[in-house]
Amino acid sequence: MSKKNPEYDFAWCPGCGDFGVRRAMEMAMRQRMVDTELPVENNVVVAGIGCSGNMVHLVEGPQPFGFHGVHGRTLPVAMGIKMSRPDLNVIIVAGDGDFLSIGAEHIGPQAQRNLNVTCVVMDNGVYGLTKGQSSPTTIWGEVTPTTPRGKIERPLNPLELYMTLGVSFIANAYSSKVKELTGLIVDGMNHPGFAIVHVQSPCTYYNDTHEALKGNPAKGIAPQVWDIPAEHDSSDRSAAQALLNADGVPLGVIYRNPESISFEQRAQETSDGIKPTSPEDLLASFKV
Amino acid sequence: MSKKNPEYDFAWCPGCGDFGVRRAMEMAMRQRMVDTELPVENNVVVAGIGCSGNMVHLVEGPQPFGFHGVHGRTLPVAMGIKMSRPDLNVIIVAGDGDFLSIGAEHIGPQAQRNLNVTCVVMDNGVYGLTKGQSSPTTIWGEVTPTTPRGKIERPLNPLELYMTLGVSFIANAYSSKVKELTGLIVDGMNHPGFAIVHVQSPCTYYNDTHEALKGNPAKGIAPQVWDIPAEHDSSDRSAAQALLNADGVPLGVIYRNPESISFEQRAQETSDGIKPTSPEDLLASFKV
Amino acid sequence: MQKQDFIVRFAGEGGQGVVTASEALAQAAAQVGYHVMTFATFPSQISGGPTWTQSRIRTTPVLSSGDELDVLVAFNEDAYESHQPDLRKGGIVLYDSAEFEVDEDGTNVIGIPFEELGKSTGNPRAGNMVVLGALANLVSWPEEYLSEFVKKRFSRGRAADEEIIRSNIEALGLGRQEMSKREFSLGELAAPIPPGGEQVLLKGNDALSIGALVGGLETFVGYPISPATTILVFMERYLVGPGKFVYQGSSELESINAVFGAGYAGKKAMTSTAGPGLSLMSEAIGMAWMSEIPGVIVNVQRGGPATGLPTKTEQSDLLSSLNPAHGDSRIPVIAPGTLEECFYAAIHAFNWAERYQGPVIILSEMMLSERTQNIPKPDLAKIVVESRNVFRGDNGYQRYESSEVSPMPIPGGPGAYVANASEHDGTGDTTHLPSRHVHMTERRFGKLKLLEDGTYEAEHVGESVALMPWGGSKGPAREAYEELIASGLNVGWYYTMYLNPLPPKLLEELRQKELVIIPELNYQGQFSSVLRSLGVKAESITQYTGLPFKVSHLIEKIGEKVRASAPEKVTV
Amino acid sequence: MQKQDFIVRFAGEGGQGVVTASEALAQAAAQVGYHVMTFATFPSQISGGPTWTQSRIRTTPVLSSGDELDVLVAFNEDAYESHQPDLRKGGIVLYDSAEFEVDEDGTNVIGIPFEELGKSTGNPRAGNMVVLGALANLVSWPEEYLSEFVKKRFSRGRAADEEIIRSNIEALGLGRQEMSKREFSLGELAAPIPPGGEQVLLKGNDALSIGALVGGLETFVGYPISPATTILVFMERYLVGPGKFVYQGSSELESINAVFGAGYAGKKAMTSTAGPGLSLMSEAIGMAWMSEIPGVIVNVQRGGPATGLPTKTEQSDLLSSLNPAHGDSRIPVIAPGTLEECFYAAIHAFNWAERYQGPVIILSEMMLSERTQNIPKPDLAKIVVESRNVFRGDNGYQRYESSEVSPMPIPGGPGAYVANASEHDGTGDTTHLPSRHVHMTERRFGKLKLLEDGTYEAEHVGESVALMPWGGSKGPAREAYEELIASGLNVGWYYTMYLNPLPPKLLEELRQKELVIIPELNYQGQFSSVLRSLGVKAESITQYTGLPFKVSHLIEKIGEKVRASAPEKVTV
Ligand SMILES: Cc1ncc(C[n+]2csc(CCOP(=O)(O)OP(=O)(O)O)c2C)c(N)n1
Ligand SMILES: Cc1ncc(C[n+]2csc(CCOP(=O)(O)OP(=O)(O)O)c2C)c(N)n1
Ligand code: SF4
Ligand code: SF4
Ligand SMILES: [Mg+2]
Ligand SMILES: [Mg+2]
Repeated sequence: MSKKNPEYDFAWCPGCGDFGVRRAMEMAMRQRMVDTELPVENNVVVAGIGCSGNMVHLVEGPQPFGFHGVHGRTLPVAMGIKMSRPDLNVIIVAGDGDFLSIGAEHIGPQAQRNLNVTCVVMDNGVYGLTKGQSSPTTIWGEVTPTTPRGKIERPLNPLELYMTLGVSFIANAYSSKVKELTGLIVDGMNHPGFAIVHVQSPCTYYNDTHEALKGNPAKGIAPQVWDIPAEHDSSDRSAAQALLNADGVPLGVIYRNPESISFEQRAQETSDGIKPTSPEDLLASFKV
Repeated sequence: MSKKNPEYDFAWCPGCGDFGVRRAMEMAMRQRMVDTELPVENNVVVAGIGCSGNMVHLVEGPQPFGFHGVHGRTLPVAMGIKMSRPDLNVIIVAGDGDFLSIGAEHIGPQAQRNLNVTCVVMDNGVYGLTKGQSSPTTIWGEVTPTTPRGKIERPLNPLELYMTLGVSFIANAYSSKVKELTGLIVDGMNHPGFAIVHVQSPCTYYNDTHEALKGNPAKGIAPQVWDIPAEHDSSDRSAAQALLNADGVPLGVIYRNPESISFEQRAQETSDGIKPTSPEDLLASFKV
Repeated sequence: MQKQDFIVRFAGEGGQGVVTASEALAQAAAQVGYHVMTFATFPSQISGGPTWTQSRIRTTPVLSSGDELDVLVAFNEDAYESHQPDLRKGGIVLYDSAEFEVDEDGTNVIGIPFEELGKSTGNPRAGNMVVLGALANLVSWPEEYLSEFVKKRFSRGRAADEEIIRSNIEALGLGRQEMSKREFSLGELAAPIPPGGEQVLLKGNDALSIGALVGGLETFVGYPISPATTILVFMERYLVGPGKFVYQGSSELESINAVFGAGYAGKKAMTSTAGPGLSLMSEAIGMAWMSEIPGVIVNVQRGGPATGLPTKTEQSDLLSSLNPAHGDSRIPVIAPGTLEECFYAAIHAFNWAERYQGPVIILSEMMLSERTQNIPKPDLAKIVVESRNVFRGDNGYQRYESSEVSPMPIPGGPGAYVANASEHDGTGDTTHLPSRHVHMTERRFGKLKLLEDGTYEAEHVGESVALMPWGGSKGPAREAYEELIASGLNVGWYYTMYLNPLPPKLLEELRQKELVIIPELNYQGQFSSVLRSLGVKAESITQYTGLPFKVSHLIEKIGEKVRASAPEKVTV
Repeated sequence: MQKQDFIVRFAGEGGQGVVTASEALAQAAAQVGYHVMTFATFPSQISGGPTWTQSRIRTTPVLSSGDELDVLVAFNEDAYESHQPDLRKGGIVLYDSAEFEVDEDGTNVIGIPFEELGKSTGNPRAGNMVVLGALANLVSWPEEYLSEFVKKRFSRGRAADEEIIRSNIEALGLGRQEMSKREFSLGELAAPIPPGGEQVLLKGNDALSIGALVGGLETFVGYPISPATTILVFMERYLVGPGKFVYQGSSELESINAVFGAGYAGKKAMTSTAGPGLSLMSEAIGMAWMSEIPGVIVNVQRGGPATGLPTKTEQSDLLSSLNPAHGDSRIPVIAPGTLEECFYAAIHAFNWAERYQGPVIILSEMMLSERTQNIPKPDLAKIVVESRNVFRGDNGYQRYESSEVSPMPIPGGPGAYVANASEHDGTGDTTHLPSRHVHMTERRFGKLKLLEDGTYEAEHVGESVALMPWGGSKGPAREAYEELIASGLNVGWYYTMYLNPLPPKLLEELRQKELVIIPELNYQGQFSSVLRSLGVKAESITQYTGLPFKVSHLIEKIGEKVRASAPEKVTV
């Protein structure tokens, strides 16, 4: 919404991975408009606080609804939206700090309920917006303004965490592979349950991992990213686990529960057939 | 502290599992006094809010220090205590609601840092103190005051969560096996890192699982609990994982990282040899 | 003169039927047309622990649970010891003589083996009915008051009904008989003057919950906490059906953010909590104020601060409700003072939230939530429920642009915007322009003007000194006021449950007073300090015991303050 | 008369050296003995985005960053356009003529290709020095002011030093030369009157951080948030050594609870945050009040509410700092108004926290935290640091029993108790007895008496109308006050950084006034509303633009209020 908005006063740094994620989001939403024949206003983007979350203001073209609240609370907000209005398509965009540090408590409950939303987590291994402090995914030993003597905290492995918590759709992506990322976001949106697309989205200003991820043949740097082979059976938990144990950064769908039943469906099933008591009848039940 | 305290107005229900946990705690602290020759005041019990947390007032005999703050924040408080005063032995006592629901966000960070404290989690699969609502470990389909049509949320598997988050000592226990529990708490205290002793501590009032856990030959109910065999190599993560995948409730040490290095040791190592700048010198560095 | 008022306290251990007995007495009395109120305190432990409940029965509406007891029913020796001091002169203690022994001094202590006698009817649970029979005898109630109650209560269409009714009626007779042997009487309780309309007998949290349903509640997410849990449990049971969603959150942070997610998505949404939860919700309440999202937070106050006194009553969350979060905001607060007001407060809260598009706090309290009382059955046909002004125009709409509240776009419909808790422009994009911050701040505060429709009570408005209770202290204060007026004191009466914004005319009147006396259950005198900051010469009568005010205490303190403020008037 | 005051604004994009240029000018001026202050605003984006910094140079202490510019240095066209209005009459715009072109109207707009000229010295970073050379020429500074600065700054014991110094001095010369061609002058800036003692030149957050170290800080846990992050970063660097611990928390909830864990364990502990973090901390602050645990919270205010305006300044967190949580509590608040006070506030906060054994909030603000200023170097020998009264007796001690503050047991030592955030008895066991709640509530509030040693400023105390700013508005208000007094207005001056508890004598004096005028950067007039609730006739001058007050604006508004309040006096 911002390109033409002179009042809006934020912009990503040149080369920031979030640009690619934004393009993928735009394309995924367009794809969905075609697939579902629903207008773009049927999409709600719930954004975290961080460079990443600013995406909600930076989407160009057809404008979805947006929610840009406070740091770390995208999932509860998304739950309120989705469970009240199952007809909406709810997408979360958040950074590693927002989603995995201050907001970490909210992943487990939504995984256990299988909230039917799609999370696009932009992992740059750093707190970008607050200027480069360490995040849960910052690597061991890294020197940052808040770890001047090197980080002494084992980094979190988000994909393993998602697996353990029972997230029913888990994909891994890289911001520069926009087409693939688009596909994964669309898959996540189509999945009837809790979907996380975890994206390596480098912070070119504080933690530029582009070269490490892509590799640089000129410098003899091998790429970390590799495509998950088509044979991978994403419904097989142990195959998924094996991917996580492998070296490098596998890209694609890691795990998808083919029998996933969404939270809203369960909630509806349990109350189906129950005749609600009217307030009048409720009052009557307290009659003296 | 309470037996002789007429002002203190809480008591556990008859048969509550927490009685057994309390006895084990008392014995473990006594054991530690013998082992370390340190007075009981060297122990700090940081308690959650719940029936379980009331243990901090119910310990009989030599009195440790206690902290009974707000719901869900035992781990941050314990971090403040332990990292400020590594000489103290810090034990957390909390319920499944306190530790795994409202307090869930705090487990990962401490596991990643390897905070050197011992958590005794009293899991009764219910919110006891607030009268029987569902907790993260309440089983699927259970009817409680807040799940009148049956719980539709997959229960959390705490032991798997601890494994994934990298907790460096994980034991599983049952409140009625006081001697064994004592040993596990002592092991946890001796472990140089983040130790969790997860205890099945039934709520006889709202969710009495004693019979299911112990079994009842008269009724043909097989026990769920079984002792982890002595051969189990607790340093082997896959062996640990295999235990978790097995049926029933294995009791004993599930996983222990033999190379665990505590947070306080790491923190000290990184600052060792650094001469602190005096405030006088700091001021001087800003001299015009 | 006949007795107009009958106050009985039942005291014992959790599990001894203390609550059942007191509720049964109240219910029986209400059925024949008395006004009733019960008030209970619970221990924090789950089973056992000292418990007591008090029932008050009157021929006119009950305003407080009563200072002094006509009868103390002691289920054990502990209860006997600790509650004696609350007995009025001439009051009577009834105790279970099979449980413990005391010196029956022949005047006012009566031992009856309730439990044993009850069991002798063949019904192991009939002990309570022995007690009720004895109590009825003490105030010369006709037999049928209780026997009709028993018949109604136990006619549940089951095979055992008949036998249960028989044994309970037998037990009533045994109690009556035992008591009549003692030849004690408290004097005849005047016959009821049945209230005009239909009555319902319920707890404050029930009234509030039903009110919320009437107000149009659609989504509820809450986390258990005393004394608010029963609202969550109520909703889990009754908030079902198409378009409705209720769930137990994993914490207050989740609950409140989910509520505003729902509000944003077009729903009427609510959570319920107590102080510790309110504190955790503060950031999100600020978010809703800033991004202008409707939602209702019920804060059932208990003793504070921090974990505090979960089972005690207090009115100490006012300051933090008005101003829960950092930054400039002033959250609308409605604090019901009676059970009826609990019902209407919930409806008004939704109306307000929808009308000004922001968060509204209902400030209830333990003393209301846990007590049972008869109130006139609300006439739902007369209730006005407001709905959101939904934007139905075209895309490109600037939701936040106007300096007044404007139609709110709902996801799925036209007018996509970003609900933004950073400062923003018309469409919700973040901006830090000084002119925007000024405009938006004024827009947010300006909307409070829409909520100036609160009603208030005003009596003896010509007096220069006025009494103005708030919340649950209204009952005891009103009882005190009526006595003081009857005794000739010159003092005005003001009351509103709309604490923010205050009805402007009320505030104007209060500003004219030489003194406004605020009885409130907190240390700091929170409401009077708010009123002083608004230019009212207000002073508090404070109490911070965890218990409600006693009427006698208020009579004394109000009298003192009125006399000190205008001595010449009073000596006339 | 010579010029006494020189105000320059550098405006451009992040990354163009705007901040460096302005800091260099201030540093150079401070080195020769001027008083200086710089103030910057940043965009929220990380690289690029509009940025500006202002340097003010005076022969007497600088109280505000200055309303109107002598010179605007525009690094790009945007900056040129948007900052022109702040130029004073007769002020000058200097712009990079290689970057963009404007109509040089011959009077006050001067284009110099700074960057190109800088590069021509062989040093690609010397553009800033061209600017400084030009500025020096405008106010007739002796050449050596800047050349000595360059020599000092770049003598870092490296091989390249000599060449860097040479090229920078050459750049200074080029700037001077370019400017002298234009034959513009602002008049000669008076020679500095070097302040008596040694000076340090630092930012508010530096001053506060060093103060905390002096105050005895041992444990720090914080979560990044603008504009408080630099305190966390400072501590990560300097809070090292035996017995010290610093860490980045995973959230504000973790940070604040860890701080009180450390305080309980015997340490002086602190966290720093801004509004959103403060809101999240509210429950734990209530916990510390209730369980009586020392700890210091630094809240560097930014624009609110909610996520608000992270890079803007505001004074709107006062109400939520005084009363962050539910229940009855009143948290001690110290709000520094100058950089020097930032330093002392931190020390006093620890003294207070230890003395009354509870939480203390330091309420700083973006306008202080981010500005650079010279202040007298504090004499550490004169500072009193208080330590905890640690219990050293025997076991069986009842920490909470006394009605006054009593020695605090420390884990590992004698006197084991439970630090309890539920209501408790002497040893910290939970209890709900009314008498206990009364006693403990009075104990907790009674301890605030120990903090009534705050100092305050008072001038023209005989006036019936007084001006009393708080926090960072002190500077502009003082500048306005001095002008108003010089112009003959009758108005008193009061000021304290100890906002709660207020020094009792100050409060007494304020209560005597007909009007106390409070300039404050918030919408609600938060401090005046607090004062009114305390019985002071206070009124605010509010502003909520995200920017500090302009002195001229205050002069106008204060004058209006004073005249409106006592018209007869003024007309004399
Ligand atoms: C409650 C609260 N705490 C802290 C902040 C400050 N803050 C803003 S963004 C951010 C972290 C950003 O990191 P991440 O989520 O990884 O996003 P990125 O900028 O890297 O995309 C923080 C700590 C805040 N706005 N609110
Ligand atoms: C912030 C906050 N929210 C809610 C509560 C109410 N509360 C007290 S204990 C409890 C949960 C108890 O469950 P658990 O931790 O499993 O302990 P248990 O009683 O089962 O031992 C809750 C929700 C509270 N005290 N504080
Ligand atoms: S700081 Fe990093 S994450 Fe933020 S916009 Fe710049 S490159 Fe992207
Ligand atoms: S309610 Fe359950 S957990 Fe609580 S004391 Fe009773 S048995 Fe134990
Ligand atoms: Mg990040
Ligand atoms: Mg539990």
